[in-house]
Amino acid sequence: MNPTEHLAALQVVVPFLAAPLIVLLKAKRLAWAATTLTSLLTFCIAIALTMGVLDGQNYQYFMGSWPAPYGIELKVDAFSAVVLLIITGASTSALIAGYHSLDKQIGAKRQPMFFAAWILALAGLAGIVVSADAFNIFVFMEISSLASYVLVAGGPDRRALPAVFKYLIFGTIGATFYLIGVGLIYMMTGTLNIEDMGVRIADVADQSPVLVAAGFITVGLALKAALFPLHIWLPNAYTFAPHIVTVFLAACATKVSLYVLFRFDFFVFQENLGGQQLHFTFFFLPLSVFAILIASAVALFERNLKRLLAWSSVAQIGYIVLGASLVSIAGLTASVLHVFNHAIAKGSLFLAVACLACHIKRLRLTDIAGCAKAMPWTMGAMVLAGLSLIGVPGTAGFISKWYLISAVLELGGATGVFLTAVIVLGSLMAVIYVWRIVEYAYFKPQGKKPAVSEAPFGILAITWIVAIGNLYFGINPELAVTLSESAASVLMGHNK
Amino acid sequence: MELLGYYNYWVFAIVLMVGFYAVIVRNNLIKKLLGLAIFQSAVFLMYITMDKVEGATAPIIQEGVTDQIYSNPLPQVLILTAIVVGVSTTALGLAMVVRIKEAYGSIEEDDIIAKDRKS
Amino acid sequence: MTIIASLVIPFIGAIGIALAGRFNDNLREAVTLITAGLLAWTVWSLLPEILAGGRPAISVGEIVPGIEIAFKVEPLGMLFAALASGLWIVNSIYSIGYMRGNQEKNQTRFYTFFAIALSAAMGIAFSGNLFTLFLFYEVLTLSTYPLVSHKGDEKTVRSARVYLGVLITTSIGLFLPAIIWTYIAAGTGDFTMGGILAGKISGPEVGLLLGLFVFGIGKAAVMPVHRWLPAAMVAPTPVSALLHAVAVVKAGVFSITKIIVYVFGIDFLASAPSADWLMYAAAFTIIAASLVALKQTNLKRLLAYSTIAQLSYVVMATAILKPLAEIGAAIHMVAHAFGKITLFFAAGAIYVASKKTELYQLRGIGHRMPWTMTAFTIGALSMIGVPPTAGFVSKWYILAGAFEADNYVAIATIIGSTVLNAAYFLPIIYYAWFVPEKPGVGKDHGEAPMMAVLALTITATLTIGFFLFNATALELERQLVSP
Amino acid sequence: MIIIFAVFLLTLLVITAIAIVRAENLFVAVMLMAIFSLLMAANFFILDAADVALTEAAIGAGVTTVIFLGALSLTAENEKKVELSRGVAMSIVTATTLLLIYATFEKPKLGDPEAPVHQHVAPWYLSETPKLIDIPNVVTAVLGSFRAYDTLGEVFVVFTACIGVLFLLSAKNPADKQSRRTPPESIGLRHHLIPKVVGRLLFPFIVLFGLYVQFHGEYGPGGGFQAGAIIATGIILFALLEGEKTALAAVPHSVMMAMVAGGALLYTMVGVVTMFMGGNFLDYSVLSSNPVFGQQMGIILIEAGVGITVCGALLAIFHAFAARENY
Repeated sequence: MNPTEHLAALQVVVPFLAAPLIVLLKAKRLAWAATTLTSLLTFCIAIALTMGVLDGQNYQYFMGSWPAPYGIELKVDAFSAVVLLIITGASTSALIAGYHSLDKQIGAKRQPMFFAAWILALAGLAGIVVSADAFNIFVFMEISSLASYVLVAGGPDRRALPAVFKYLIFGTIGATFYLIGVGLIYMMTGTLNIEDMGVRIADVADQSPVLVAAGFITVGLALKAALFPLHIWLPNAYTFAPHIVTVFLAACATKVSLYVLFRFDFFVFQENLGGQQLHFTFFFLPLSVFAILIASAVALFERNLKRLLAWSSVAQIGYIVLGASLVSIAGLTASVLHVFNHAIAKGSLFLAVACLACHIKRLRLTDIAGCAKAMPWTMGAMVLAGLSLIGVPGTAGFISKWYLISAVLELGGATGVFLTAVIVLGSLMAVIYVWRIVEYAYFKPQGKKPAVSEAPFGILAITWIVAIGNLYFGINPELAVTLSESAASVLMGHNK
Repeated sequence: MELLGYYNYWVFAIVLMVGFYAVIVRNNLIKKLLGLAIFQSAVFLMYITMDKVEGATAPIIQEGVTDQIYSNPLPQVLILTAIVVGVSTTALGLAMVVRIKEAYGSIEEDDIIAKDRKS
Repeated sequence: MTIIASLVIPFIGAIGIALAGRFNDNLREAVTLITAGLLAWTVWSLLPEILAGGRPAISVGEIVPGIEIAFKVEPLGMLFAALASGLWIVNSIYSIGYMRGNQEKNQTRFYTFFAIALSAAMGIAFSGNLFTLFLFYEVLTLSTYPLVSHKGDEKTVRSARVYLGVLITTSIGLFLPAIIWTYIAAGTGDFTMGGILAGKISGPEVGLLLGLFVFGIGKAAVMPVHRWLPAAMVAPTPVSALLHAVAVVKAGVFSITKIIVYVFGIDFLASAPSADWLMYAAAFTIIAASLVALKQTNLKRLLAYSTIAQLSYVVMATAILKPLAEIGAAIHMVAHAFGKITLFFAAGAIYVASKKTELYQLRGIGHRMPWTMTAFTIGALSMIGVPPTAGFVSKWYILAGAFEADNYVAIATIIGSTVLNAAYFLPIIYYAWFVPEKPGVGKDHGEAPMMAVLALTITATLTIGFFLFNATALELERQLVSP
Repeated sequence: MIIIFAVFLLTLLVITAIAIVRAENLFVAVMLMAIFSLLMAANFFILDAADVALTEAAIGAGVTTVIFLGALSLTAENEKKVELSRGVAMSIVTATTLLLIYATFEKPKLGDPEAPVHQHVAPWYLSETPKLIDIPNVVTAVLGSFRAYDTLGEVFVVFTACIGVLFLLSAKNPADKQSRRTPPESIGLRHHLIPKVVGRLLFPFIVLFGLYVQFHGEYGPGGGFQAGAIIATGIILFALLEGEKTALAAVPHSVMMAMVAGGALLYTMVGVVTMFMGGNFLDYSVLSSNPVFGQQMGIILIEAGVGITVCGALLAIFHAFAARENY
């Protein structure tokens, strides 16, 4: 058993082995330690996979040694490597940073179950990214969704429950739409393997069931990815979830649905259905523009800090979809790059919020007034992450903005200029709402609030590591860029 | 016979939309979960309609019998999995409804929103 | 190698100052002065090599294929770097006197961010391509924000918000798209002699791209985007000196000149009809800013509007697109720096000594503060362009360039603005020296602190000195035009 | 004849669905839901899906109704009459229905052998199973071996749901302070003579039938999911009759958790063992020298894992709901 062969399978099997064991552990600290260890192990596997992908090795793994269309196949390419890195990285950093914050928010007796749900969410997300079988993706989507409902429902605030109920309803409808779409395609092509589907769909391409299937899959996955009109569940879910859960979910949960959407659209639909690019662009471009403008506008007037950042996540998803809807190599590179950079920026922002929450109970903007003097390190990390979100040069956000604007300008003509204006307007609004936070923290008087001291060292160290990650990937984004470029060529490669 | 060919799919479409309607319009959380369950069972019906082959029996191969044609086993496997997914989602949903009832004292969506807005 | 050194020295200095600040103030002051001296020495050591025509260049790292952080020293950059590093020493001396005199709080933060701003200025001066220029431009904006909002009270925060708002909006909103458009159109962003856009874009696009650049660089304060400069007057005087004379504004105008010379290319712009509007925009800014300066009562706001006018001198001179005018533009940067820094030091000294800021309070102040007011007079004369001062030299070259291009609009603007300058500076000098003080107006006060007066006299002598020994600067700028 | 019967069942299905949505009283709605599931099971049986019919009956009709009733007992009986904006919803729903019906015309007709579904992957399963795995029930073969990874995912869905319900319902009940309504030893049904006697008679046979379904999976319709559900419903019947305390004495909480975790672990370990013995994950042919025997052994093991987890999970969920009053 030489582990490097089984890497793709181990990525999912390791958390699956850990989950039942963690449930049986009684001591809460032991459960946390086991979860963090497993998460770290999956992070190492993800790194190994990325290294393999970087030097050209393509991972193909047949479950149960049954050949492709008959058994289930796992496939890891550049795009999946990027998303895997974010999922496992976000989970590991959130777990390491978050013991005290979680311990405060979740009762001791319930923690083993909470951490088991966490590991299952991680396994579900990794399972989706690794799998190349349409129905298998549905099953793992269900595992990750159910687990994230449990994580969000762990929130101490009573309002977490209606929020998570709405999240469940929307998530289940999204997953079932996806199931209907896969069923219709299976009905017309007879296979469930995505590669095989792409080949066999050519001769039934323009029949109505396939078009309806494309519609169902796109709407279902857009709903799970909280793309603009279908994002209603996201703000409340992220606001009332425990702080550390928001760090994990904000960094990667919605991006996995986008990953599946792009794989389906660019592998199965793009090349076969006549004019699918036009449908794809005409459907997603306006939605992403609305997402960027309206979500950022709402974020401007938001009073609660976490909901403000949740709305900014909806806007950033708009950027990712905007990049992809250009249906060009440059556009796709920009969108995959932004998937990576946004995960880092948003992850560090929510980590900084978790640091704030160690001492400040309610996270309204008025509550964090003047806290910069007492918590200089936390606010320093938040400013750094905020700059990366805006896209100030030297940070990771800038690189993806740079690629996005060049991709849009390459489009040329009136739409190019209009889209540049939209992107620029979006980042200007980002400047305003990040500066609102900074101004409240640095310049507003402390007032009669109780004295606040700096966050504990553990969570602070992790926040700073991720914040510096923002800088590192701003100055030397070579890893992220090569991965996204090969991902874009793979996605577009299928599309002549 | 020609009409029956599509009848299954029409029933699927109607039951799917009845479930969807219940989820959107109904105010009571348990009724929403019932709607969701109907919504999911409709999908099961669509998959299983696919596997029927004219004059075939269930895909269980007896030793002696050779000239028998069988229905398609694959959709049945998928639906076995999907049923359990449906049950799991419903169970989790109901647990949430119980907790909401204890926290808010009501399981009507408008009462919950009103209570939140007041606090 | 010295390029990297010139970038790193102020940065290490900043860290040194921050650490020294913990122990005691004198150590911190010493570290500041040493860093400033060291920086000036390294930058000036580059001068002979550049004069001999050398163009040392170094590429630090490739961010993304096609875009890298690269540095290249060319005459314009050399001049700006020398100016900035030289004036930093003088400014540090002055700040020590001012800060001590005014008992300002958290001075360590002030000096640290000051050093970081200087390292950003060096980065801009030596930048080899558009991307590096933009990178350090943003660092300069962010590092000067804490300086502008130094006091931290409500009024300062609001105007600091305007300062940052205008600068970040213009840089991300206009400057970044312009840079990316250039990268796409020309395939590269490196500054090369004769410009990289020749033949790549034509027709109205040239004017549009130029507009994006000029209004994108908010620091050059061309009329519509000038609002941040008066708003930044809430900062303490050494910061205003930094803003106006040493780094920030100079970086803006320097970037515009560099982009016009090295990205567009003088003859390409001359051949493009759609680029003429720049000359008229600059001319309008000069006249309008001078008129507004006329009716100002606060001394520092008056100096702010006069800076806006003087900056547009440089922009207009570059827009004349004649070799002599280019030299005039570069020289004017230096002349204005010396003149304006002297005026600011004087305004600061008056504030420290007597807390007077309004013009009508300055009646008869010449007799009480002779050193300060003589320096103020020299500075004012340099602004107007009277012969013994540096201002005359640069205006002479700009006028020569304008005549060579027989651009009557430019000539008329220069003459008109000289009259306006005289109109708002001479009354101050007259009141200061020749009108007796009204009894019992302010408490009687002597000269400003010794350190401040020392800095004043240095810059005043520099203003006159530049009039006499400007051969090296001229030689440097002649290379700018003829390769 | 079958066709008329099929059409009749399908129309009945539509009527029940509409009745559920319109029912005022939630108890009536849940009962109608049980009928809906049974009708669905009957339809599946007509469409030659024996396994799925059994699962739908056991899980759909049995367990879902029990959980719904458990939840109903903790929340409200009737639905508040409120008129929401029906116009918008109605239009969306009708539009989507028309879209779906439009899409049906190009679909292959019911039972059409040339449909693409029957051309590509299915014939391979039907022809290869006798050779490779040699068990009559092809569905269990596909479920257990060809797509075993799916079923592993499925086991973990049940596992997550069970943890989720326990996590949610283990939170302290805020309304707990005022009254402890039911007396400590809940005595199950009050007028209990006849159901108790009949129950005690029925209970052993239910469990026996469950075990039969568990191990008969390879030869006829059956398998882990159905068996787990049947045994769980048996024990739930016992709990309803004898009262929750005795049921917990019979199957204590720790045993339930051990069953849930143990089943999932068993399944994953089978896969990991195959990895160690040289095959890919979940490749049973390496389990023993004769690959066909290895496959059969593998399928039996994972079906046992599935059965244990599903039974443990459903029991844990039921007890979580049942225990909620006097928590």
